[in-house]
Amino acid sequence: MTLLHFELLGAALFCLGLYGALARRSAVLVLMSIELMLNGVNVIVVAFAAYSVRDNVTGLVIAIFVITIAAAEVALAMAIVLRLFRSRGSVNVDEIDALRG
Amino acid sequence: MALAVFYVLALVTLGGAIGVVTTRNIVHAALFLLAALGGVAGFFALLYAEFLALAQVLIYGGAVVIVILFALMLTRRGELELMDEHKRWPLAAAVSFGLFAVMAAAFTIDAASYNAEVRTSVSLDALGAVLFERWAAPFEIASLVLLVALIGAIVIARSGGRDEG
Amino acid sequence: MSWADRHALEALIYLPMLTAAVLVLTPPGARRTIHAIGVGTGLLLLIGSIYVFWVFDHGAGAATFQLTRVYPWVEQLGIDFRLGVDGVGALMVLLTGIVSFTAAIIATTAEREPKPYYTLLYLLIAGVYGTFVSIDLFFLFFFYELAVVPMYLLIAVWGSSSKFADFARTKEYGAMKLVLMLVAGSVLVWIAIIAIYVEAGIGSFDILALQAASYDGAFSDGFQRVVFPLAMIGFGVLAGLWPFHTWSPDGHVAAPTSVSMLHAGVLMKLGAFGIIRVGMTLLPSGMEDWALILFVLATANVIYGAISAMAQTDLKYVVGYSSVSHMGYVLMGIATMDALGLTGATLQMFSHGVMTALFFAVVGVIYDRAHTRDTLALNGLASRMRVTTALFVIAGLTSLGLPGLSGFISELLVFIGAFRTQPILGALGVVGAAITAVYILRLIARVFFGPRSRDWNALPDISAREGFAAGVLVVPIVLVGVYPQPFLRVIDSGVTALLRPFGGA
Amino acid sequence: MEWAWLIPVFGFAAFGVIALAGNGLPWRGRYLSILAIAAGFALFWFVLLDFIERGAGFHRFGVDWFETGGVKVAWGIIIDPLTVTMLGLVTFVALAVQVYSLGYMKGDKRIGWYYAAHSLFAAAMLTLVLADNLLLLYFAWELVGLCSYLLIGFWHERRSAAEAAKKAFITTRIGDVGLLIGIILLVVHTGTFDITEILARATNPAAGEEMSNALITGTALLLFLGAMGKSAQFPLHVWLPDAMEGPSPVSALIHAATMVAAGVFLVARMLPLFEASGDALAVVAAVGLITGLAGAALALTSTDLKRILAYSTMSHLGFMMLALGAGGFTAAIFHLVTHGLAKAMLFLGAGSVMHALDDETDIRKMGGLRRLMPMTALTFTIGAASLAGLPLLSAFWSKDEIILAVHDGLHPVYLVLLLVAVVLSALYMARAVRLAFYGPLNDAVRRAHESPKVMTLPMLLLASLTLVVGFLVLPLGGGYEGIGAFLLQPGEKAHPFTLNVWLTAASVILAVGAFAGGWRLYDKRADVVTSARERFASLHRALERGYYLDAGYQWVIDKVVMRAGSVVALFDRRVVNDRGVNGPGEGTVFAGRQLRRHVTGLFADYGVAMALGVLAIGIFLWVRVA
Repeated sequence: MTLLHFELLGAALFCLGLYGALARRSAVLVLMSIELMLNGVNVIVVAFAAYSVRDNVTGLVIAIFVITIAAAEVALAMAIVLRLFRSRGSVNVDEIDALRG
Repeated sequence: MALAVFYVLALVTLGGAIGVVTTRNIVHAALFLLAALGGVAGFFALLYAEFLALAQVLIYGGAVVIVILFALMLTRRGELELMDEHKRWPLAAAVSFGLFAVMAAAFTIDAASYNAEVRTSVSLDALGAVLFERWAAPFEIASLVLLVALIGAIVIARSGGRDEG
Repeated sequence: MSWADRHALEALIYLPMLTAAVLVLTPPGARRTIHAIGVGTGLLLLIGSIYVFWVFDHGAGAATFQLTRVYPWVEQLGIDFRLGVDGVGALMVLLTGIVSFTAAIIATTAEREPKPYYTLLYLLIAGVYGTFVSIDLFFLFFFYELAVVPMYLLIAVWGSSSKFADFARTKEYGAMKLVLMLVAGSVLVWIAIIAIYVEAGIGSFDILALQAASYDGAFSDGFQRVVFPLAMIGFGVLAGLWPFHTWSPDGHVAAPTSVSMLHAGVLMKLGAFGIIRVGMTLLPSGMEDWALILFVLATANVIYGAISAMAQTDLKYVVGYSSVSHMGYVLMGIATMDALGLTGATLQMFSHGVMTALFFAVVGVIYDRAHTRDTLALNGLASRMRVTTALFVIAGLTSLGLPGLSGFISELLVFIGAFRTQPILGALGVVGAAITAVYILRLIARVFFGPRSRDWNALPDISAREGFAAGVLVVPIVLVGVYPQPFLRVIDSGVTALLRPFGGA
Repeated sequence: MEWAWLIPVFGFAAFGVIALAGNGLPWRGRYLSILAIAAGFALFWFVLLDFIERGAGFHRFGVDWFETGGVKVAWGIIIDPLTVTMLGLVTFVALAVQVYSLGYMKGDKRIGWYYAAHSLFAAAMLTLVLADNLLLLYFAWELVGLCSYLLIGFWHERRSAAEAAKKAFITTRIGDVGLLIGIILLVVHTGTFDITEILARATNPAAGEEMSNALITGTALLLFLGAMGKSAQFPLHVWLPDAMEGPSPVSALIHAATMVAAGVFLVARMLPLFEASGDALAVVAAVGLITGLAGAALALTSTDLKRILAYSTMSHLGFMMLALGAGGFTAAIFHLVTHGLAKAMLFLGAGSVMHALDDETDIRKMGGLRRLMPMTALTFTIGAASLAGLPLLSAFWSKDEIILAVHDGLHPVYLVLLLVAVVLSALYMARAVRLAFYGPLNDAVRRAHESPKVMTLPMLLLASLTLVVGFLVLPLGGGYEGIGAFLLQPGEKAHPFTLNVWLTAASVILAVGAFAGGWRLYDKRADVVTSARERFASLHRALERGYYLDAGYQWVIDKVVMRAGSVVALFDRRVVNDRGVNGPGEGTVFAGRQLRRHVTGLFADYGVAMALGVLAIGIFLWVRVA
């Protein structure tokens, strides 16, 4: 079980998350996909920490921080989704284009 | 033996991820997410990052998925909404796959150069020491961020009523 | 160099700026004081300009650039506030003085809120003086821009729209087009200046140093062949060079009287002056390569301007197009690169400047009284507005090159120069003069002579103040026409210096 | 003689004072102007005497005017036989006309301006005659054109006067373009404006500076183009008949004696240049002949008294050009003088007729004025007879000289056509005099009365001169061997007065016969005239309307020139302006609008864009690394 496995897995997770974020119509699902992407990154980072020769702590610390920030992010995102739902009646991503040029 | 565990966990995680991304039913998506996050926690364990595995399960499994579920319930109208991809999903798929291919290629090309077999673990007190010495400042800031996010979430969610009109 | 000599040129720049500043402070209500300041400064500028022209030593031995003054500004880049004036410059300073003074007088009669009007006007004049006297490329461009920008406000706010059967020209359109095209032109000039500065590599913007560098081959022929058209077209836009001239009729028509006097009278000469100062002095071989094309375009200017003037029904449009046509002579004179041609071009700049100022002044007077510039409606004004008619006829005769008035001498010299280099194009130029005669005389016969329709019965003649301003303009026209020697001596010293790189033809 | 340049200065000064002082002067400047021209005339006599006493020849005086770019220009005067003769003619006629105008223009409120323009004209004409360099000559040439513009358009309230003035100035201006180009070409090749040097350079050039024949012919023809414009030669003659819109004294001075003679004067002054080129002279002669015939024919059909005189002027100018073409310098200039005097007097006569009949000029309405205006009738008849070529009158001698010159210099066909012209001119003169002054008294003119003394006196003076001047041809002793010896081209040998009996006899018979025939024809046999008119109806109408030339020019102006003007103006507005200038403007706005469309606001699109960006960077780095 080499570093490569973890890297590939992390990348796979990240790309699946990306696809989810780009393709799904519901804002909530987009958020979930973002969570997946973050976890993908975490896997790679922790893998590097584990397999690294010199410094195998920093990776972990970064992972911790990623998790904390992810948690905060979900909280905020959900609040926004709620507001969106209340004012628009739906959370379909396609309808949210107030910033159209 | 570890490899076998790795593959099982990989199966679980990727299956969950694919589930989140493709399922029609949102609640299933939430459960798939739970599975995927659980898989990731397993990986942390494999990499001897026990504290992280625990944190992962605790925070993601416990808090995040629950919040998502609440949001799902609040934003649903009657029956489960059937959400399918919007019309330009093939482009997204192509882009994601392309990105994956590039990343995979990048990793595999020079995998040999630093592909070590040995995994070293980090004792908890070592991790704690590092966390509170070198990384003390970011740690405090992280806590601040959490606080702000908390207050922000409340303000946004609560004030919905007032400026509705 | 007496005190006055040292500070003459600076005064010509600082004074208008000072006036602008003072005017900003004066309360808007005090119309009389504003008019007094306006005309007073105009007078001072005129005296200053005459002094500069008078004290300019045109003797054989005199230096090319006189009354020079240097204030180091940005050493690292080699930009310093360097003033100096040569034969051509001195004459242009005189022209600016005369036209500014008369424009200031005319401005008193017509404008709504005089305060901002005069402030912008004097900014414009400061820019013009700056360009004629600064011999530092950077400052030349700086003042060149300063002279263009106030035009927008002056035209857009105080201008006058004109409505025609098949097209309308609002003043905003005129103003916007004028300033946009001039700024576009100055972009080209800016590229040329930077190219010259970098290529010379002597790290200074001083024209004399650059000229020395260009003598001993700092600029390769290839470089000059590429950069010269930039300067030619860039300055050509302001000089009304043929394909880029469309802003001139629209802009002048939309502009209020005193602004179009200043603009057509002086600003268009800035363009031609620029071609001489940047093009000929610094890029001689580029000039030689492009001279024929400039010549052809200039001839197009003359013929094209004259013919389209013939078809105009609006009085100011006719004058606008005639300016395009006369600037054609200036450009043709420059393109001949011949001693006589160049002298003729410089004299034509002066004579056309004064003449167009007179033209616009008189047209302004008519517009003030008859509130229309449509030549089909106006007729038989001579019987009521006797002095105005006389002034218009004088301006008209100068434009068609009647001997005894300034137009003839300058056009003659340009033609002689032209015949020495390109006889066919020269002949076309003379034909252009004939066409000018046709449209001017048709205009005079229809608008001034002939029976008067009822509604022009109550037209008051020109007022004393406007009459005085027009009189001041007539003096140089007749003086240059009858005895041009003092003017020619000054120009000659400038021209011989300019033509040295071309083997002093 | 050195002070000869003072003569024009009087005129310029008078103009300056009257124009500036305006109505402040006593009698509004009339007498000041007359004083100026009288002084000029007096000075002429001094110059003449000094000229004769110093030996008729060639004298030059000059002062520098301006010098630039290697070309020196000076104000200088030439005193030679040609100048002196012209000085005399111009000053005398101008004086006579200005005195006459006192009566004619009495009561006109802008008389001050009239006299100002008059003195300016006289001064300009005198400068033209005296000028020693082409630039000063062109200077005066244009000024003369300007004065004719101002004086023709004197009553500018009248639309016809304004148009006539404009037409005159533009037509002469077109001729002047040729003159200017000619002068410039000469200057470019010889480096100086000075006439004598140019002529020397043209006739016997120094080694290096031969002027190519093409150049000489070219410049000569260009100068002739200018002369054609000013002297109303065919086809640039259209402005002369319309110039009658101006007051009659103006026509007398400008369109009879002086201005129109400027063209002939120019050709005479530059004759060596023309002779050097050979075929240029042929052109001059040809144009002269055509104009002579055309003018005479037009005069025959015209009914307006002043237009008849105008066409007759055109015809006689043609004869002068013909004489010059034949190399008869003396004949041409002598005819110029005699014609000038006679024609001025005829115009003054026409003026007094108009004055009496308050501007009636149609000769069909006149008749038998002899009884009511004896003085005018007498002088008019003398003038008409002289120009018709009746023997012993002045124009007869000069016409005889011209016939002689043409006989020697040109192909016989010119001589025959010239004699035809002589017949025609006799005919129309007889017609004019007979219909206007003799025969039964036409009741329409019953109210006519003789003009005041101040008008008839100058006419009498001119009439007496037309009688006397003719005899100058003969050697009258006292060192004076006839006009041939006095009026010489610089450098030409005097040729004594010769009389070719046959030619003179032939011309006398023709002239007298035609005159008498014409007289009788228009007297009783009115029917013959009307029948002749029907038979040649189309020819008649053509003649009446000046060979449709006038209409032709107008058509060209309206259709071609104006159309070109509007097309160019339209092109300028549509293409250069809307496309060239607004084009880029609108283009940028359009481009801006296109660019905005990609900002969809949808999160997904941005995500894709970001991903693509990362992808591209990845590939790029990968390619560079690999």
